[in-house]
Amino acid sequence: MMLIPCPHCGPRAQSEFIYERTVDSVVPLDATSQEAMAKLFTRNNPRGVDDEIWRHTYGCRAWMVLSRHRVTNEISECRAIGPEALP
Amino acid sequence: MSRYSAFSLLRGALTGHRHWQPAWRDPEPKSHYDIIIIGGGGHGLATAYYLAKVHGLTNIAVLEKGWIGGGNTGRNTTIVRSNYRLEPLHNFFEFGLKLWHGLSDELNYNVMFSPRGAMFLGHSDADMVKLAERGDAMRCDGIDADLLTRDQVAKLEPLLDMSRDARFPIQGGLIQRRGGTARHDAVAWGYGRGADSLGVDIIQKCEVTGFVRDGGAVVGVETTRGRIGAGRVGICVAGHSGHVAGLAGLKLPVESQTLQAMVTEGVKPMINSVIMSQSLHCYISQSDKGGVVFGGDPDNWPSYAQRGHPMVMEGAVAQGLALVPALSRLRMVRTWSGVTDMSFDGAPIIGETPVPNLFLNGGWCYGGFKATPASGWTYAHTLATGKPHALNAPFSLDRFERGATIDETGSGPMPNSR
Amino acid sequence: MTEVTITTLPAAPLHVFEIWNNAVAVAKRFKAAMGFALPATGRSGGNDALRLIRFEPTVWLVEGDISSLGDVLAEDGALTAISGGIVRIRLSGKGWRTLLMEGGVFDAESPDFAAGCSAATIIDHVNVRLHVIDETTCDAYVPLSFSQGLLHFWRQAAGSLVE
Amino acid sequence: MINFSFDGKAYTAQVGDTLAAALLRNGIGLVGRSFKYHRPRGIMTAGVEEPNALVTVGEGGRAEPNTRATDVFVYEGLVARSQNRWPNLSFDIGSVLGLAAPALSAGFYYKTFFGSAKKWMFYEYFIRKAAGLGNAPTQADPDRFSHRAAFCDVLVVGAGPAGMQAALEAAESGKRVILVEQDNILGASLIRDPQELDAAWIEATAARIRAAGGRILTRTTASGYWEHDLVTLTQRLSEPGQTPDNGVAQRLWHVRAGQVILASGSIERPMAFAHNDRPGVMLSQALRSYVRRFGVVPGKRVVIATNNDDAYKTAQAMKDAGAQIVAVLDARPAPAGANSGHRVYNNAIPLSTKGARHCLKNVSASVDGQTLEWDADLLAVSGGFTPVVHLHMQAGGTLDWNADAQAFVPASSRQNVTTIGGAAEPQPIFKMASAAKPKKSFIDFQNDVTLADVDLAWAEGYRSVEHLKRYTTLGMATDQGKLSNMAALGRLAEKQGVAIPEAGLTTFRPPYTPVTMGLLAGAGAKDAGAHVRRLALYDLHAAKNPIWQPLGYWFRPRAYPTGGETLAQAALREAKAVRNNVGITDVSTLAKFEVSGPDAAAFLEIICATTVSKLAVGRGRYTFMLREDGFVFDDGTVWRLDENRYLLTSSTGGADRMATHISYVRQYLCPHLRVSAVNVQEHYAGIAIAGPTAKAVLTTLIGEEPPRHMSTVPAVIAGVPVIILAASYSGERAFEIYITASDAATVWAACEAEVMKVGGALYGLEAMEFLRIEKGHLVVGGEVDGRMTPHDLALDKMLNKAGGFIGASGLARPALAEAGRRQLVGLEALDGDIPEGSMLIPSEGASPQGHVSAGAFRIIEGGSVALGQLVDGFSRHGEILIASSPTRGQKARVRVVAPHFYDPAGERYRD
Repeated sequence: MMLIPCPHCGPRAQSEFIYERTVDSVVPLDATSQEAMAKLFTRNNPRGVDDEIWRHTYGCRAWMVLSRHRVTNEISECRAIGPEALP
Repeated sequence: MSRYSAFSLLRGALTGHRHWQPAWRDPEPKSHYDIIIIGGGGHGLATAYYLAKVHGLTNIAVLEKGWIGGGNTGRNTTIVRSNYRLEPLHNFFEFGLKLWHGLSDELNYNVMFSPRGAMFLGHSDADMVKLAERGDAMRCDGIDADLLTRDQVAKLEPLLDMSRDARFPIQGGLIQRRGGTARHDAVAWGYGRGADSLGVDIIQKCEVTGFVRDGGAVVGVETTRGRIGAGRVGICVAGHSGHVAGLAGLKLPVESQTLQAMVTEGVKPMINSVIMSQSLHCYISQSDKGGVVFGGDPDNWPSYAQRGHPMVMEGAVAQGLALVPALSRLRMVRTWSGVTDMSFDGAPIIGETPVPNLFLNGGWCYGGFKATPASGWTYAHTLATGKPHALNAPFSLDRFERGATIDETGSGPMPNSR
Repeated sequence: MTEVTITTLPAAPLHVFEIWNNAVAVAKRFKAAMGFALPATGRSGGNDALRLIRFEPTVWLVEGDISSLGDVLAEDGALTAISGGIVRIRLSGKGWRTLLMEGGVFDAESPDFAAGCSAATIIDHVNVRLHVIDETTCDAYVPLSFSQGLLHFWRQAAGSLVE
Repeated sequence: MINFSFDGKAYTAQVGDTLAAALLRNGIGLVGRSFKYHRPRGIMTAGVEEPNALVTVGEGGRAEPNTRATDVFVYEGLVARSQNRWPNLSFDIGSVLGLAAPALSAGFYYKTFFGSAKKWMFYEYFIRKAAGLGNAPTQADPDRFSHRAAFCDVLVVGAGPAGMQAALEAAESGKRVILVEQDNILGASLIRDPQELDAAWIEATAARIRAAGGRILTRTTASGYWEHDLVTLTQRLSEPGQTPDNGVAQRLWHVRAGQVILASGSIERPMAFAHNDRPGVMLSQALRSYVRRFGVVPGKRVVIATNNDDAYKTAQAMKDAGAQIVAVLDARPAPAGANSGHRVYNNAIPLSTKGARHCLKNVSASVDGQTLEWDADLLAVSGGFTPVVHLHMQAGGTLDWNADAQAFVPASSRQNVTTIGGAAEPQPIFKMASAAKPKKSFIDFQNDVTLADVDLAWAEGYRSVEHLKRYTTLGMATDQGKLSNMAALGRLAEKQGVAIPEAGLTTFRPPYTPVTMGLLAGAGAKDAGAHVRRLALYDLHAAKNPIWQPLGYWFRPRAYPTGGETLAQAALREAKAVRNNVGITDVSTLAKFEVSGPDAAAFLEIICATTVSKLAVGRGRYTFMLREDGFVFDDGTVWRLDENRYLLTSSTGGADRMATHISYVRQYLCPHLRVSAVNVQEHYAGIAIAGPTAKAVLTTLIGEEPPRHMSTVPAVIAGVPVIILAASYSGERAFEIYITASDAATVWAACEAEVMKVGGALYGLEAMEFLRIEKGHLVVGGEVDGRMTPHDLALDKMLNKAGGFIGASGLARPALAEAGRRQLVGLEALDGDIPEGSMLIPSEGASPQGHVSAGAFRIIEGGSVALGQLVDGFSRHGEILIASSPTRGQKARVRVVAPHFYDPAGERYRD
């Protein structure tokens, strides 16, 4: 169980979070069918660092992007996503 | 190859077991093979075996980066069944199940396939309709499936909690009596020994580090033991498909996730069949050594760590204990995790890739073990002929972009997708 | 250190106060109108008549009279009633911190989690929002449908907190 | 004095005894039988690594099989039984397997028992019976298990001198400290060797740690080291089989530590020689523990075999206790042991033992190449020390080879963990020559794996350490290889002709010691970790004693039978009430989202595949949502409550998924939109009133004309403000009333009274199914199964022509437009009832072309109808098929028709 550095709540247990998908698999609203399917159905799936979208579902409910190493689970960065929030 | 039999064992007993030969050779790689299979798991070894046995091709190498059977072949819950709802899936797995039934004799290696029955429990009328639907789909295609009443379930598994006020009360089940379990390591070893005896080179500690290309086509592989030429190359490394395909510049519809499983200390027989559930996500069986083998859902995020989230396992155990309360005082003695290729419709991928001469077998999600014979058979056909076998034709790599996904659970591109 | 009493508080108005735009301007208007600042994430602010607890980056849980908040938000956010879906459970006694560690993953024993702090977490599979009143009182906001299950869990756990 | 029993015989123990100590105290040397050959076994260790002395402790649902006698403290009334023997421990029929041992070599089962799978199952039946150890309980566990989280700056594992000192320093420097010890007292090696630091130091140090705010947990084992310095601890609050004080038998701690200090010591190694498994052969440090800690001297004439200095402490302890030290066999050359005062033989390697009646009688050894023998009743061995590196390795660490100690020691780690004490610096030993007789030289005692088995595996090509382990079952017993792994590695390295570190290493995985399944499950064992979700109106329904139906975690009334009605009778009566008069039902569980803001409509047109922005204030419409791959994944209604405020409803089963979807689109894809989308599923309870007289009933309730079909108004019922949506799932004129859940009971009571006044009825989910199937309305999880496109469901005409919604691009994939897709159809029975879930086949024996997704009775006219999916179904109306359910022995002939059996023009819900 990882410790995820939520940009809003600080480090929290992974059990409070849900993985959504990788950043490169986000389908933009204006993508063509081919682009969209390439996004949706292929992955880099590296044995290394990837940018992943997680949600602090059972905490502050915010979305964030984690740069995480898929073998060591080292989280090198966690950025906030979403509408601008008051500090 | 010395044949195994009760007689040969007796001979061993009298002579101090000095006559046994290695189950497979330890050859140096040749400079060129007709077909190279990357990955010495059950699937890769079975593919090599059938290439030699069925297609008469023997200039074949299986390249394994570690030791054979050391990946997901040796990290699963050994369940064998073909009880899928969708036709392409149940037809494929049923073909495999038929092979399982003769496998020990075929290989002269006891893989301990034990058709003790694979049972899904239903916990509501809605569950029972879903189970009947699955069973009906199977039966109409000639595959065995029987609905069990509550009493029949209780008789088969006396330790199930049959109380009406259980959180997930048991209303009945769907059993595939020809399903069961097998000894996972033996499957890799048996196929390995069989393939070796037919002339296949099994090369362990040989990691593929790149592909040799001529124009676009693959004509060989770079390995930690040098360059090896090949007519065709078949990737067969589920869990790491993305990585190996990436060496050829391919991006796959696959995300690697961790699947955990565990076993308890051995006890005298208490679980007779393979217990699964329509509403809960755990599966329970008991090994011949007496350990109760336990599995659940994969950890639902990408990982190559081969280590899971303890609470995922705790959740699976909670579900199992809700079904079989008598497991409470047993002790978990060992856990393991595999890295699984989670494909984006839950079904495997076997077939050509956009790269000439390069073929792919992967995307097994958490159901690859039971597929071993069928996977090997159809992949061998594909590699030998360059064309898919009728049974693996639906499992092509391009089905995702075409929209021809085979989505057993109807859950879409990812387990949590919307 | 392990005594805790668990009581369900009566239903009261609860609203979601969400800002989608111009957060700084809204915060300024809020301070001017209410006399206290919009609390930061993980904190509460206000008084017995009106309390805002921030659990999310752009969302505050409002307890009390919202009549003047519409003007504060203007076109920059919205208020939505949610009281029906939430049960307020009060944990009293020195043992509330220990109780919250049962089936939990959040550090409720941290001395930093003190009066005026808030946190959302998961306890025994239920999403729970916590607000510390004082050293002997913590309020939990629990989804209505799960509240009976969680109450049962807490009452059972409260009887065996000793280490 | 404490009373306990073993195999039905009463004994007494001293306070503080482990069961092993108590058994030895009572002169019991034979405690168990091995797994494979049923060889007689005694007590070999004094700790968790015990491979032999396994017993079942406790009774009924509390019985714990395979409990190490060395890891249970005797309590009053403890009941222990030996295992894996029949008819009894000293005369075990199973031990004849030992005679067959030559044939039962490593992996023998892979080479025989051929024939059909059924034939294997015949053999397997006997193998399974012979295998296993203890018996599992057959009753439910009466006790509870707790899970608890903890956070600390420093977690110290092991309360020996090093661990206690580390914990003390951390605690007194102001850190949050947790110190755990698997024993029930602190001190670890200090208990065995008290001269080094005394009991007073242990007590004083513990007091200082506690005074500085540190937490000390005894009987607690750090069993798993996970990501980011999360360590799981298993704490015994009661002993195996013991009734716990406050209902909780064990506690599982999830500890997140800033730093972890491992002071977990080392485990002594046995030696490999023939018949090294005989009762009476014991590890040297274990023997010292029994003598020093428990005051038990389990032999009078002891031989000690060692390759290190530590065993001399045991010799001294035995001598102090009055036993005779027959010989110290020291593998090292002279002058090792020269000044010990004992009879020391240098260059001495044990060869074999002899015994009688399960007791040790004689020890032989090779001394300078000559075989010598001694009569002895106890043999203490010390083959060196294996540092406990399990947690370090679970944390992702690496190991160094310490050649002096012939042991792996912790090196680097990617987590914040350090190892101190004996686990980091094991005592030096002398590398011994290999055993002369591999056949009976056991290395995995419980699984009966000998050096000869390792040799055989090697000869047969099972040469990686993992192959070896799996082929021989070495290290797979309940001691998890704690005693055997190093011996096997040594043998393997010898075969390979390499040093041990080059021979490879198996992976260390949790748990360090086996963990009780009930403990892993925690409170979840009772409810599978799934709390029931209770309706706001639960009490009102429960009072009517309905049949409940699970739906996800919810339970909803399925029907309200009266006067002995069956489910089907009740549902038909309820459905008839709706068709002929009026019915009332609880629809609270539907997903609901309140969407506000200037961009609300634009936002909804991304989520929904239909238009939304064209709705006038006060109007609503049917809508559906697509996954990104273009398949329909949910449906519902959307209502414009106000200029900038909408209410979106969707299915109960998809509620959580939809909530995440809406949040993702809002926060990730559209952060710029001025919109607030709030999940109000539980805020609003929902009541539906449906039927030809529903409008009249509602008029009475709200005192004004109710809204027309697909319109909404705010209103007041029984003094409570409500929202009324005129929507129909049943096909009749119908209204959904949404109320703040805390006020729902008042409104329900008023509505129910009014419905009853006109002769209406409550209806449940079963009647709702009848009504919606007859009407041809879809259900998510039924017709909408995640594999159907809008076209397949005949919804394509409603798609937003402007596009821009999620799923539009997925829909454009070529295979989704090809012939041969399954399409929604209606089915009318020509004979019998249509089984739900049955397959649609053109003729007997044909492969299915579709299936029945939902079946029902025609409510007024009678007869069976259904909805289904059929290959190219739109163009096959009029065809006759068979709906076949072989698993239930049911079938019906059906005609393919349009999926609208009732009021296809939709006249009944218009005024």
